[in-house]
Amino acid sequence: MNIFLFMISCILTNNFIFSKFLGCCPFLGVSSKVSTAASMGLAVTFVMTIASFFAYMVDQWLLVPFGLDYMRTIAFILVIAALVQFVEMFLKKSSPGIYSALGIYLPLITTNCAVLGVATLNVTAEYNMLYSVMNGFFSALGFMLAIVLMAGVRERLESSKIPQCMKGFPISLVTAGLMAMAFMGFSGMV
Amino acid sequence: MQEGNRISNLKKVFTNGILNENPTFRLVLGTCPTLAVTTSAINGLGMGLAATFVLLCSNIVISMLRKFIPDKVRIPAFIVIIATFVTVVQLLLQAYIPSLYDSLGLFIPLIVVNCIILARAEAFASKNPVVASGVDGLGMGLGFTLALTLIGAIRELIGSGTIFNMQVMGAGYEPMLIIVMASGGFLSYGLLLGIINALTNRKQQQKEAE
Amino acid sequence: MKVSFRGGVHPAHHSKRPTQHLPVEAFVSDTVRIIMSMHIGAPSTPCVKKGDLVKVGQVIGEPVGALGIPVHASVSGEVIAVEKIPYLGAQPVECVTIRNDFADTWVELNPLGNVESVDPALIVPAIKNAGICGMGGASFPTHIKLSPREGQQCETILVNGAECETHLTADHRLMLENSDRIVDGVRAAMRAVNAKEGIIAIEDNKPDAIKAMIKACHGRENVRVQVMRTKYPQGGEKQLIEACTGKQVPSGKLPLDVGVVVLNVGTCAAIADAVIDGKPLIERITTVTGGVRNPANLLLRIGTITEDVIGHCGGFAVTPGKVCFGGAMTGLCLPNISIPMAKSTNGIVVYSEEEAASVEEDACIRCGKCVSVCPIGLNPFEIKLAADKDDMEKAKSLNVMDCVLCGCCSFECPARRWLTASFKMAKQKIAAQAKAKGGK
Amino acid sequence: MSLITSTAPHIRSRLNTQKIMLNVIISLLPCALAGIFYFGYRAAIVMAVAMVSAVAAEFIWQKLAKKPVKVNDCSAAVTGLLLALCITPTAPWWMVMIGSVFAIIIVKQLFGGIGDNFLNPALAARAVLLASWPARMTAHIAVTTFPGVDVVASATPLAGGEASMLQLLFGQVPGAIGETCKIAILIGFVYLLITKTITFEVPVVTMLSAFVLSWALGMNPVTTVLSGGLLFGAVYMATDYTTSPMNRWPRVIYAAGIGCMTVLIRKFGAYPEGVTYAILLMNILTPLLDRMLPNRVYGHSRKKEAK
Repeated sequence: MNIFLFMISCILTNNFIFSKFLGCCPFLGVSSKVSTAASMGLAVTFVMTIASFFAYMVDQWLLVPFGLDYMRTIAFILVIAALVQFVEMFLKKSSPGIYSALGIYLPLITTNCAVLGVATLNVTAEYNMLYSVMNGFFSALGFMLAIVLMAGVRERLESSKIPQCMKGFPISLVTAGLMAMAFMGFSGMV
Repeated sequence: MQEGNRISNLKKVFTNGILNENPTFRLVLGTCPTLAVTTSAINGLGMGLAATFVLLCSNIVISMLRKFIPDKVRIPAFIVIIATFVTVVQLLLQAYIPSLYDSLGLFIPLIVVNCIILARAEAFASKNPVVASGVDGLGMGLGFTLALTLIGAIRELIGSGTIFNMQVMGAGYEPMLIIVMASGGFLSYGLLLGIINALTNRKQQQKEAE
Repeated sequence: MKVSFRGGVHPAHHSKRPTQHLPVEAFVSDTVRIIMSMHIGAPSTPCVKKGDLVKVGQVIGEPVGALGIPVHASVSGEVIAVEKIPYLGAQPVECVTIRNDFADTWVELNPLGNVESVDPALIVPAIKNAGICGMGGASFPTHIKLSPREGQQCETILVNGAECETHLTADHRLMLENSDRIVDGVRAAMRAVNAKEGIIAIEDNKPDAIKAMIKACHGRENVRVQVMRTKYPQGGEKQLIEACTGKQVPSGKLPLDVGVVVLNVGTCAAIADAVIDGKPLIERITTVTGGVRNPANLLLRIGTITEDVIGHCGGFAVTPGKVCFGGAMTGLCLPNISIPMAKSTNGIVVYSEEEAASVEEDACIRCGKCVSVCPIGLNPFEIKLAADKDDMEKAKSLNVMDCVLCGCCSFECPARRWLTASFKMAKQKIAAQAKAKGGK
Repeated sequence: MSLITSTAPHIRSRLNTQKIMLNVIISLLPCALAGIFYFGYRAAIVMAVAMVSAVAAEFIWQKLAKKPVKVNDCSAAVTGLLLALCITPTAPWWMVMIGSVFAIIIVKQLFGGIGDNFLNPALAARAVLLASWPARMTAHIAVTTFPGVDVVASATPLAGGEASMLQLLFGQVPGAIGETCKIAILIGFVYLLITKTITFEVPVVTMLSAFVLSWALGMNPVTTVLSGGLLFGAVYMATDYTTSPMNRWPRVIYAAGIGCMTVLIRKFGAYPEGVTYAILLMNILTPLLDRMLPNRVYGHSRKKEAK
């Protein structure tokens, strides 16, 4: 598949949030402000790209050769947890600037299903190393796009006269639903 | 007397998960599977039961091991325990209900990162005895299952005209397809949440009025 | 070429001016109440007492503080009261009431002579002694405007003849009837600060005034007329500078920081009177219009009571709902008609009860009209949301302090929201907070 | 004598919310009449059902939510009419009704009512109908000047049907009720401009960008701008106050985005008609655009603004 089309597919057409429901918890939880949403998006992009790479390596060089495919879920979640820890420590030492911006989001990412999701998807789709990493990166960009757009809309909703029973999660979900509907416009593009 | 107290306490723990702290409608946890698999009642039920199984087992095991797990590595340890049971569920479903396994797809391994399970491990099982933890897991799991089945049934009814694959709407019914699409998942979950909030708010107001 | 600024509104259906063609007539009432705080800055101290006989032009209030200017008796006669009276603000103000003896005896005046030959150093003190403050509405002491601080150099004297407000024709009539005096005043101001040019800016809906002023400028050094498009608030200080010079006054700075001093045409005429004849500011032209029987442009002695003015104009033609000093966009509402007019009162406008009926605020429809008309480039709807929530930090970060309270957003808002009113409140609140902080 | 005191200004412009909405309805009359002329009584029924159910939904919601009932601001009627005009004349009554109710309740009132919705209600409703009943929504009828013609599935020019330039201009092509007759839309546009209800930027930039991009992509630019709902969307949907940016540059970007996205969706996407989604997507982007490119404030330097 053409790389450009692959990118469009990951970011827009098969957006992680709007068509695959991966990463909905942070999408709903960390999207009340554009700035924090963007930081979260960056942190996720960072981890998802690296996780795709390591998960691929673990799968190809460890699980498959030893016939441990059924251990995939356990192996991947461990890889991700270790990775997040490592990234956190690494950032703390090497670039405190980035760490202070992204630090608080990193622990949340371990349980972000988008990361485990993309690692598992890469295996099921039988992507090679390049496509695995690209899938991780572009899908994360799609996640970031979604969460930043959502934050933009939610900042605006702050001053709206939303009925009491819809405040919080309900209206966020309806907003996401309407956004997903608009994203249907991209269907068939790839 | 004490025995009775214990049982009523357990009852409270059990119903707590189904009603007051329903993970889907009250705590809004585990949104990803909720949105993704509720395109039909049967999928919702299957997902809910799978999660219940994992929740029950992991709660029991974590509660048993709670004195032995060092505090520093407790989260990774919890995750490994959960992931083990998820793998068990995965293999069981693959072997015995392949159709459900296919339709739930990616979201079975993702039970690992379902916030409900980790949240219960951290908030309840790691602090309570085995029986209570088991009951809590069962209650939470059933609450999750009920919610998923309910959403699934509603979406299936509107979006396909059926419930549990049985034709409910008349033959002339033209299903509203968007409800079983991605966007419809968000919309129906959001609207249901809103309706439930409105109902509980009203109940509370009535209580306060009394 | 006609110049303009961005944003602004055309209150066209309200700007019919019935007094446009009426020549100025003088009206002197039998009592005047002269308040001591007609200018921005500390109120002057009354230096006469009850029973004193005063002449026209006699100082009755001594200046206080750096921004202080003296106040003069506008009629001759007996002082019948020196007291505090309620005025437009929250605090009562000191007021000297004089019963007119209609003898019009003047104090001895100190003319400096021709504006082109007078010693420039004498001009600013003469302006101060004449008690001149901005006559367009803001009432900032003029001698301060014409005293550049260290590092400031006034390049341009910009004369505001825009008269963009609704209803008012006082400046228009002044430009027609006293054009030479205005130019004299401009020259005096230019010489006082060594400015290179004088620009008299007039909106293009007053072609006769433009013609008269061009004629008056003929043969005068470096003074020209600049025609501007008719649009409100063309006469706002910041907008006028932007339109005529292309410069913007930086936020929180004064026009002098970009080398400009803006003077109203009325102020210029007063400067000319002060320099040429040595006459203090004791009278001004005021447009009386709206719901009165005979609208007019009146030459009024400072301190004339509103009730007398309205009586002179034939009384109310409608059941009065509001009586305001100034035009419809920025005018101040009078609590009652016993309030006397001041140096900056350019108009007295009467609104009927129907016109004054308060409008109900609707939900904002985010039409963006407030944004597109705001001459400052603010987002009024957003500031309003912040102000309604009493979030002053947010309002401040949205630059509410740059708001000039021109009223364009409120005028244009289809949901009839009270935008300007809430900005005024917000500005006062923030200023008070800053003051409280500074005081600690 | 007691006088009223209030803060200036003491006068207000004549245009209020209700008048603006009425202006929009008046400007839609040529389109509506053209629709009835070409598609017969069905078009009139669709419009009536849409407007009545939209107003009723708003009324009932405001009653139930114990809010002041403000249906007389006509905004619900506008939404209903816009929805009717952008769907096919063969739409069954229940579908039109669901669309109107969705637009008013879910897209508008749940977010707080007039001024608080972030998506264009009529377009969102159209997208819902299109996703739910795609066959119904694309069942177009051949144009007729006689009322009461049978339903004939017929391709719109975008879906491969043939049409001459004049037919496109006058709307003698199958399509949505109000979208086909470009002349009628232009008349409405001029009316909206004269009454200062909208400004010209958004429609003009939208059409221009669509023209340029389709040309660059080797499509027929004239057909592109004249076919489908692009013109209708650019004039009536993209200019919706609430869901379009307020600041000058964001408006231009927003409009250009709509034009380009429409062409891209038409060329590469699954839908023959991309305007609906293009506008909805740009609606979503609107808050961010306004936030990222604020107007320059008088007396503030550009540098500070960038902060």
